[in-house]
Amino acid sequence: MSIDPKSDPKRKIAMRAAKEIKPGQVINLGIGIPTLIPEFLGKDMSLTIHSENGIIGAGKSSGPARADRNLIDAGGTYITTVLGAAFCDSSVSFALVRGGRLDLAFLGALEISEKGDLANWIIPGKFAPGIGGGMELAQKAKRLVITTTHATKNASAKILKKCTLPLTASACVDMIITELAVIKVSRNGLVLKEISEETDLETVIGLTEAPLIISDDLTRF
Amino acid sequence: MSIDPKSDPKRKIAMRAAKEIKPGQVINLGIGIPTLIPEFLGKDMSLTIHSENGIIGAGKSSGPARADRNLIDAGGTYITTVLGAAFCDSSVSFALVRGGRLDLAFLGALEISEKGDLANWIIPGKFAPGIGGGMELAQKAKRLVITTTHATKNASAKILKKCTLPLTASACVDMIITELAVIKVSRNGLVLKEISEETDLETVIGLTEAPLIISDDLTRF
Amino acid sequence: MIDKVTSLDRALKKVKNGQIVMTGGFGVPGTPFCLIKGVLDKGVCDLTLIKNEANEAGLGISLLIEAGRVKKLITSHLGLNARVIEMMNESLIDVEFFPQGILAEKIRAGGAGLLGIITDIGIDTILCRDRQAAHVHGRQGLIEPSLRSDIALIHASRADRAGNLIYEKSARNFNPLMAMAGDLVIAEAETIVETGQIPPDEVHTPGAFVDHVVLIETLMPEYGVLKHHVH
Amino acid sequence: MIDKVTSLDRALKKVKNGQIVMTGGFGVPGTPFCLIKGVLDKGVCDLTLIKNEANEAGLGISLLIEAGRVKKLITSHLGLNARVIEMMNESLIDVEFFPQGILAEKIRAGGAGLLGIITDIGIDTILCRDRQAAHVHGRQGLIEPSLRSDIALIHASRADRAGNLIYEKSARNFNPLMAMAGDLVIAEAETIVETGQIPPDEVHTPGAFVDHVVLIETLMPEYGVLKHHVH
Repeated sequence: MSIDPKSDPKRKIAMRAAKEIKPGQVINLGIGIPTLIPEFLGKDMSLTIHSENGIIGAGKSSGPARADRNLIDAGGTYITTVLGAAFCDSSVSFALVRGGRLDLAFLGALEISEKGDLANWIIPGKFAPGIGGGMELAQKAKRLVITTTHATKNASAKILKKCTLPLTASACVDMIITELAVIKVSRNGLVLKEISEETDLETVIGLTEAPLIISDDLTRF
Repeated sequence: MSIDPKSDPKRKIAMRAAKEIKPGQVINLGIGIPTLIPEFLGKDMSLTIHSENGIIGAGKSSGPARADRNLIDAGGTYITTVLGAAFCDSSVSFALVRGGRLDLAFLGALEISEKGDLANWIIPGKFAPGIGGGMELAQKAKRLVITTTHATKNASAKILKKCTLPLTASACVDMIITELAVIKVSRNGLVLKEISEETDLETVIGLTEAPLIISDDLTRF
Repeated sequence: MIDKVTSLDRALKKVKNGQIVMTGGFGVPGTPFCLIKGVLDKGVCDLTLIKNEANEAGLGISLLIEAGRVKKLITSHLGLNARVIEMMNESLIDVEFFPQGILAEKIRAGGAGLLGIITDIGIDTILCRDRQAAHVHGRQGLIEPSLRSDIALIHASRADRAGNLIYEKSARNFNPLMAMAGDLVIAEAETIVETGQIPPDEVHTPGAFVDHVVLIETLMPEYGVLKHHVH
Repeated sequence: MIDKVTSLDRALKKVKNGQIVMTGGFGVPGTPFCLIKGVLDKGVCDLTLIKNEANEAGLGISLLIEAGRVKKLITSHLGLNARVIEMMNESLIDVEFFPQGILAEKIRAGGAGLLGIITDIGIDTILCRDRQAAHVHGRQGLIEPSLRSDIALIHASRADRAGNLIYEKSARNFNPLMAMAGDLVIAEAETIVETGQIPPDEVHTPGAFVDHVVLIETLMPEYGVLKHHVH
């Protein structure tokens, strides 16, 4: 299956992001693009989905028939739970995150730096809805994958040498997945590992401010 | 009922201490003398007994027939619970104490100062079994009543101008109940409120190092 | 026998102008709508509210904020309430944000009688500007003072007369933490059972932390499913 | 489906000399005697143990201490174990005492990924001698660094295959706190049920915190009632 990044960039990203999940992991899916990921997971994948509001073992959306007034995810969507789920209070929910039990988190981004710094919570004077759970997820997930469109609507780069916005956390990003590229954050800088079938190197480099190290085994996705 | 303080000082103390408990209170009974207090409480007194090991609503000793391997109090005795009891972990158990929900605690003492300082956990080089829950009970119970024999076996005073042993907590004691006297800790010093039927003022003063203010309404108990 | 069940009016008797009020809930689940409506009807003002979010416009604590009764909101995220964000931007309300789990820990620390916690969350961000530093385990941390309140408003699924509470599913969230951190703790419950009917091992909040229990007479529509969140 | 149930041997495979090991239990209730016996049989030494007390002589972790396997014990009170007090007085073991609830909070803070807590407990005592001070809420407090361990040994009444745990009565105590604070968390359970058999609202420790679950094949006599404590 291949998804056209131009017509459906979000699903293109989610499909690729799904491949980062390993069986048995405890994961958190941020708001937005990450919520599309489950669609691309194998049916039998054993997995624990954490939701910040005290759910360990979240399942799919409920749909209208099964919506339970007491069961939403952190984004507000009515969901279900899987067998073996547990409910907990908000302090235990984040103890799991900060205590090092969250294997993998997916978050969106406004800016990412070549050092793996992330800015996604505030544009001073313009956008300041609060902090939420993102800062803790970014700083403490054992692995953090950013799912984001490669550039802004005005084709400005989001992947920068240095973030200009206030940080969510520094040096926290492990991988960036966009509709155009899969980029690994390494000690030496950003390594371009994959580019999408529907783009070319020049386009990706042109939409990226930070220097990219082109991987020896660059592949298409 | 009157108990002879010479033949049974501990029960004399416990009987008097029981009168300090008001209906509806949340209380903690330390090890030793305080465990004798329930014997002297009215049967219908509604009361919540807290035990440090995570019991809110402890009941009487179980006796051999009802002993439950999973149900002991903080002193190790097999106990029962009352209707409406709740079990909790050790952090919640002490949250109740430090958070200000414990109305009344009874503890023993090695030394008490005229300012209400308490020393009861260590005799350096001789007796150092640990701290346990006593420090938190002493410092944080809304009201702290000390139940202790008035003097040591060698007739040395325990109620001193100043404690010589390392403190459990400073200025924490509200009342001292011994087999001979009931003493209130006030800003002006120790006020002798009651003396036992079987003693006299001179004896009490002789066995007390700290100065005692004799209450205008001194009574017998 | 201890009986903490009372009427809404009597439970809210000590709620006064200028108080700090904590409110459970994460979105609709766990929000004590009846108690919030009671506070609104009482007409108290100058409140400082502590809640994970501000519900959504026209719902829950947003009603108190929109009515101008709240001078300050201590919260984590207002993404679903554009009206309160607007009021914040127009300086009609003072808003203080904390990372969600740190807000939970600050409240829990208040409930546990601690002065504060030390965390490395936010260490490389603008959050460290107005926070005291502390050096622990050879690492730099930030001091987060504990939070307590005059009043805590709690929503429970089930209560007994002794005040023991059980929460349901994702309605637990901040409720058990706030139920320890209020000087006066008022819980509303969908069901009240006789003391002894809740197994002691299943209690989420022991009754000793709770001052008043109020029965929710009828489950108002705001407790129901929000259609725009059904996907 | 996730299945964390394994044998005692495999569960203890990563337990090694020199590690820090937390052990649940307050007296007999909640002490994981099977796991402790497993550690004893493995012959590991130079351990640092963290437990509320040291059980009683000849029982539980006292066996490890008496066998000379423990270099340091972090605990609250040893009043019921004269033998370990004697070993402490003879400098055969290093013992560090904390107030009981502060020990609980330090472990909980470790589990919650905090660097530490700030408390006023012990402020006017010899405890403040070797503690960092902090000024919070206009008051003087002491910094208590958080505690974590390489291994946490947990006793549960019931577990499912996903590692969700339920404790019984006063056997809960330190177990849920330590189950969050170990890098490797090993739980023994009296009963193991299929995943889905424990209602999600009744779980005490979510399975995501637990690495291995071991069935207690037979409830050894040490799990039983101690006759000298029956009054």
